[in-house]
Amino acid sequence: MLLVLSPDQDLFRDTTVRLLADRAPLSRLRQLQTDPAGYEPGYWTAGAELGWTSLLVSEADGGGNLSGDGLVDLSIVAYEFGRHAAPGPLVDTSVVASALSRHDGEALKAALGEILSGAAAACCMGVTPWQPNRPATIDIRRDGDQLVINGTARPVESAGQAQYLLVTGNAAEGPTQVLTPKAAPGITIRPLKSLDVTRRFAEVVFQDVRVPATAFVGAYGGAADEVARQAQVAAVLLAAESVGAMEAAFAMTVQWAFDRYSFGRPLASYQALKHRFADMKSWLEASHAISDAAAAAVSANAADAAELVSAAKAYIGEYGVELAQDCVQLHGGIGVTAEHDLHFFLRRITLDRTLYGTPGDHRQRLADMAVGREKAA
Amino acid sequence: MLLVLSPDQDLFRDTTVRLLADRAPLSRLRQLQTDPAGYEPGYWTAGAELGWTSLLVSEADGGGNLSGDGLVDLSIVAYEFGRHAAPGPLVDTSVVASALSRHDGEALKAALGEILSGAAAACCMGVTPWQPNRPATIDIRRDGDQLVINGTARPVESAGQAQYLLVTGNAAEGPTQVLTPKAAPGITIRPLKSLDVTRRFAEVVFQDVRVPATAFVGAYGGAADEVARQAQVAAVLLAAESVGAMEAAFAMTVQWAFDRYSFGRPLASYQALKHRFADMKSWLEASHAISDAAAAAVSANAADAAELVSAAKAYIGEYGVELAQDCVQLHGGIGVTAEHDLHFFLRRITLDRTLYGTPGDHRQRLADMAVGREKAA
Amino acid sequence: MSAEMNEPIEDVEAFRLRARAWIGENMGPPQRGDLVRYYPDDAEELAAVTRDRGLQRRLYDGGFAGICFPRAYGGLGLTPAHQRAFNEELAGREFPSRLTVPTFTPCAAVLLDFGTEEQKLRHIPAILRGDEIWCQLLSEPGGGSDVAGATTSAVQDGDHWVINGSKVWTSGAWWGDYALCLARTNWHVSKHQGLTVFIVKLHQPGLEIGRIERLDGSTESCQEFLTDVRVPDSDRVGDVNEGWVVGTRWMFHERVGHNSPLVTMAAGAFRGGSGEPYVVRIAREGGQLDDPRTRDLIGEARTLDLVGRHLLRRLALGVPSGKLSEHSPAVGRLFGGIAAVRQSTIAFEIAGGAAGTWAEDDGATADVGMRFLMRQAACMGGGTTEISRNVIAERMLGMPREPSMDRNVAFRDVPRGPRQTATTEA
Amino acid sequence: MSAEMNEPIEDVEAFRLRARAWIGENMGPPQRGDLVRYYPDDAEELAAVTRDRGLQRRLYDGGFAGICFPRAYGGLGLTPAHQRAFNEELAGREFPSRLTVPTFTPCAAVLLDFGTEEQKLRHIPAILRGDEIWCQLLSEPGGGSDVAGATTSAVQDGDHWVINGSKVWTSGAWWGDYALCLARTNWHVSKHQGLTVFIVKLHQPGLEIGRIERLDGSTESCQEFLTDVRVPDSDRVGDVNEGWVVGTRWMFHERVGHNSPLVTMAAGAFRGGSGEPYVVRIAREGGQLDDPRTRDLIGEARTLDLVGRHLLRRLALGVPSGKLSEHSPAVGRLFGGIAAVRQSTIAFEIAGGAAGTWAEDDGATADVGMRFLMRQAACMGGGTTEISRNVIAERMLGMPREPSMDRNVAFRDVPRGPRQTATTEA
Repeated sequence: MLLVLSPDQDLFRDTTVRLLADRAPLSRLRQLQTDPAGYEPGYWTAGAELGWTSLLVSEADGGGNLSGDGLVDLSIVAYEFGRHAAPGPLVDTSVVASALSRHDGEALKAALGEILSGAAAACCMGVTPWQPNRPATIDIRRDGDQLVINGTARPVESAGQAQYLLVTGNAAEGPTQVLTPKAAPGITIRPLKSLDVTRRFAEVVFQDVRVPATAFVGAYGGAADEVARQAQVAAVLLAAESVGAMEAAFAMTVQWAFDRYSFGRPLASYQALKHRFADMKSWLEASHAISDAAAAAVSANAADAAELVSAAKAYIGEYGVELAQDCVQLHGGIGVTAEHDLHFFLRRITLDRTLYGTPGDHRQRLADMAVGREKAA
Repeated sequence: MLLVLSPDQDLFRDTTVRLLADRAPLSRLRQLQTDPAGYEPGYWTAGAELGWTSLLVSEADGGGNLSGDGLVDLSIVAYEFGRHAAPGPLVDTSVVASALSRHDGEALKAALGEILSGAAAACCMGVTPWQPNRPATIDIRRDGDQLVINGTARPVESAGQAQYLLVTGNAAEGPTQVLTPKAAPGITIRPLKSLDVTRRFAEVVFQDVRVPATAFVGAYGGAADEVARQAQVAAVLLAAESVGAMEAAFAMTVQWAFDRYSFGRPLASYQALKHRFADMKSWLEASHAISDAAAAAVSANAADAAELVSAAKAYIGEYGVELAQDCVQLHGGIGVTAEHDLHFFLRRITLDRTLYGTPGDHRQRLADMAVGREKAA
Repeated sequence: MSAEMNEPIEDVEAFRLRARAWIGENMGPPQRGDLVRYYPDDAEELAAVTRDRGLQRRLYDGGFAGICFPRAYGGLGLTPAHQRAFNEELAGREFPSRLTVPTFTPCAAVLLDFGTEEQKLRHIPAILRGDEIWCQLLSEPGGGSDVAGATTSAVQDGDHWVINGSKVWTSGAWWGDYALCLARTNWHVSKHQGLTVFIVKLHQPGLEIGRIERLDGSTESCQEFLTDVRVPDSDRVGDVNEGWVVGTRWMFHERVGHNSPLVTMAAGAFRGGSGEPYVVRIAREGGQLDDPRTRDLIGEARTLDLVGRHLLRRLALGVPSGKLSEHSPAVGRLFGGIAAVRQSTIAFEIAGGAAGTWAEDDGATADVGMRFLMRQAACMGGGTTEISRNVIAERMLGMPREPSMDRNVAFRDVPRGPRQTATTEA
Repeated sequence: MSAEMNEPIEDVEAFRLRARAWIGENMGPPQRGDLVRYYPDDAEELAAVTRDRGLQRRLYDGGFAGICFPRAYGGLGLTPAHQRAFNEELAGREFPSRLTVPTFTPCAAVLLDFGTEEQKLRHIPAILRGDEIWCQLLSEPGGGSDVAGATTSAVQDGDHWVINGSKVWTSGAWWGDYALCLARTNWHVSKHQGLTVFIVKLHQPGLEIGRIERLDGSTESCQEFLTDVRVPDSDRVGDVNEGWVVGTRWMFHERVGHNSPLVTMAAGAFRGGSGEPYVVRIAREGGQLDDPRTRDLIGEARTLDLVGRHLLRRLALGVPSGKLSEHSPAVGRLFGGIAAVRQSTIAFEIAGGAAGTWAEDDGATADVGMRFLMRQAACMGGGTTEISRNVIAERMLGMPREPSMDRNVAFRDVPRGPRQTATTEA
């Protein structure tokens, strides 16, 4: 996380932490493991009141940020979500809200209002340009004044809880995005199992779903840049979230090493373990650094944003998981039980690694960029 | 190395060790670093007298082995070559001698006699079916009673010292092998630099080199199986050699850890280092195991020989290098100097990894075999 | 075994042929869950345990149980080579997978090493018939790798002992019959001096068994609370306060684990559950079979499989013959743990974006993520990889032992935590 | 620096523009060997050193030397942000790469921290002009990571000190001018209590400099033998027997290394010599650019590059501001060493079969194997990665220090080896 927060950011972080500790402590999340939403009513609207949903939305649309860099501000929330293994559709709702804020249209703005207030959640699907082996299989075609959607998207976070779906599909003219109410006829939601117990995922099937042309987000066939931008935003938030979860797992394990005695000595006194903690600390600091750099670059639309996002997802995906698993190992048997809290963070980090491009996917992208630059040079 | 040696093997090993210690100690090898051969006259013939060149050759041809498994016997020599960073064309001469022993022809048998006695060294080129990205570029075509060879092979071990070259080339009908005296007109040898200082490599260029049909080793266009077999033999010997070098590097570093004091304590008392030694020990024992298994399987023409050879080259290539480099690290600054002996073994292991298929090449082969079996099942 | 030395031993290859024929007729294919040991409900798990007992009985009735056990206790008195041949013939078949570890080793192995004649006669034949499943009451909450630091206490009361304390990580205690239990019988001497081992019946008053839920939802592992559990002195294994003599062999047998010649199992069955066929299957399901990166990972998984197999063979040959240190099984344990972790990671990597979420009907990919979450279990059970590294460095390479604060100190005075004061017996 | 605080400081962006213009006119492209620091013969190496002195002089004459050095000693008295801006503008250009470390840091940094006013006035301006190249007489043969265990002795003789002993791993001592030398001045107190630091002229009677040949054939690194080398007391840095106070800062400055605000260098110049363009070049030469495995490796190398760069920025921001522990540079040092090793390995892996042997005209692939052989050097120089891990665990995370046998013991009685008896001063 950022080394230096402005007073506004500091306050915002504090209130976020208080809300999470109050409404979504791990003890509560345990009870909600089989709950369809994973959080209790009112939690999400309370977060929306704090500003979770507003940071990527322009003031004209009722949003607003703290520092001028809304995504940087939001990455603070994402970090705390990771540190608390918090539930709720933060990533998807943020992506959809920012997309709607960038486009005109009465229907879109009405939906945006609902999302901002927390009354409605939203999710986006098919925004995975980094998973070449799993291409989106949603088709969108025109039929007179209407658009017809067919296909399947998976995994879609919080689809069960969302009222709006931002659908990315292939039209004959190119990538196209439309916003549809989830209640539209022809939409089927099938819950999926997932590694995480605090988040919810589903498969969404569209069968001749018809929406009016006002549902367009951006131009027909011209959503490629918008989709790329959305994917960057989502990846930045996932990265920040993973760093938060890494921090929590690491802190918990350092404490464990001081408290646990073996052969009459604290674990923290064994050099072989000390050196592993040192390695983990270096991964953790490096993850903070690249996560913050990616957030700042995407927020500023910097030239190296794409590279930094891929480096963040590649590095944090790889080392986040190794850190979490080494924390498990250092805990011993208790580390693989459901009883201990560690697994909440292990799950979060592991699942985040699989979303919006695996480390392998992002390394291919980094190579593409490196080779491209080389050729140009 | 083998856990249990027969009395014959034990004696043979002892005499080999004595010869190496006597004729090629590291102090001598240092002096011979810039020598064109890397060993002194008489060394190789003395080894041949011991039997280094005979083990893969039938008794009818003047060879003979100790245990019935000539390649297993020879792997003992290769292991000791690694443990002593010994010079000399062991791998290539063995491969060529065994190939000549398996084929008839007066010219071939005459050359075999010279090789057996150590009077001539031999090398083989183009036997790299495991390096798909570096296909052999030697062409062999018929021209009446003669064969015409064109192309380049690289790297070829001991080409500068050899009197005979076993050439693998592509003929219109398929892979073909011929034995040619190195003195044949049209052959150019260009020495290469290498990571090792005790072995010699060259690039060999053939320009319209003409040899009589009696030079054939096997059938025109029908050498594929023979080539595969030769590559397995070479890989087995390189693996055994690397294990010997690993053993030497490891033993030297364990001793160092006992002798070197830091902060008033021997390095061997630091748990972080102890655990690294334990990891290295596990790599070393695993390398012994797979090296021996591969030697036995190839010697017996077992069904899993190809898999075991690739597993040995993949594993030992990867972990041998990691072990050697960790030995360097544990030595500290002295480990990267030419003054200390460690580098002889680091060089040997590192170069062996690049010969007859890198770990990556062999992993592809293992996958091919695993997928093939799966499909067949 | 001296009585048996007078009789000629059946030739290994003849034995193999006989085994092949018998196995062909008697042992079917393995069933789902045999190796993963995860069942969605208890009834199904109990049924699997009952089936395993039946399979063991089938081996016994067929004359193939306890191949390396002495004939005096119902075994065949044959050699490790016979056991290996039998296991090879059993490859790809069902076998009583829940009885291998810990019933046959370390439990039966410890009984053979230290049990009284009466104890052996009472339990070994019953184990070979599938009548008794054994567990290890060894680890304790907060005890970690330091098993000799047991604080479960046993106090003598006439010709009985009264045991109080808690044990944990006991696989299958809820469906097991007996256990070896390591308890402290003297707190006034140093750690290794005051231990004693007992045979404890698992289902009896005062012994409460709780289930531990793991990350993957399985609840095979248990925690036990012992309250005034009375054990007759005739169920003591080894001498009073000499429990660490027993414990050392116990740990040794545990490290040897499935590679023990006492264990009947299909060759290759436990070899990296996520080994070759599994990773290939995941690659195929994900349409990744032709990706060179995936092939690289498959090749790596396969390398670890093959190397691990031959490493175990080397150890199996070298330890009994004295060519390798008796502590060498720690090398196999370390390699196996690290290899299994890597193989789980490879499977997870190949599955890529599909590993995080799944539908029940997803095939092999459905459990790849959960296996990955659980991957470190391979570096914990049977002694952690950290302990293996200590053993290799200190016992095999002779490096200085770690300083410990619990040697030459009365156990009651050993530091057990920053805030805790020393615990004493009740 | 209080005098300077009265003047307004030039805006960073204005400074950057001025620097850009000046660099564009004055600093050419880097030359072969500038970063690898390997020359086939000494004459060529000396010429490169002379060129570096000239480059430093050019910076000085241009008004850009010593950006963060106090103006009193010839520097500009500006901020780390100015230095960073200058380094960024210098990206891709030549710079005096042999003067960065150890001349500017740790040597000049230590002089600024502990030198007398007279020492600073004598040496800092000379360093900024390129007239003095400094070395570190720090490590000793057999001393390893324990630099405070120095056995080079200094004995007072009137207003001089007489130094005897041997130092090793001194980069460029044969062409350097001065050195900081850590010596033992009291053997009867514990290790850290009896050290003193001196300024030593490198080329003088009694100071013999030998060259050490490394694996890659380079001989830049030296070993020195000091025999009755006389140093005036005015060349002592810090108090007598307080050398470890100096030494601690010395180590700190060394760990910060090229990331010090005292160092002028082209941004990115030392960032993993085998980083992105290099691995891409090797892949192209080998015809591997389209292989997904190769791309995976290129992506990994690139990831480490980018992450490493931003980690250093984080540390550069966090340490001075107090948000991160003052020991945090150890994190950067550890990451950098591990990343460099991995990047060397990646390059080696991509080169595949071509990495073992080469012809001189092979292009980038020609030295990939040799770089791989030398890869661990990145985890040794400037304090080993092992020491970094100790620092992180003990100083940053507060874990218990390693027991050491040399605390609270007179240094002469510290064990130094299994066979050695304690060494004492001559």
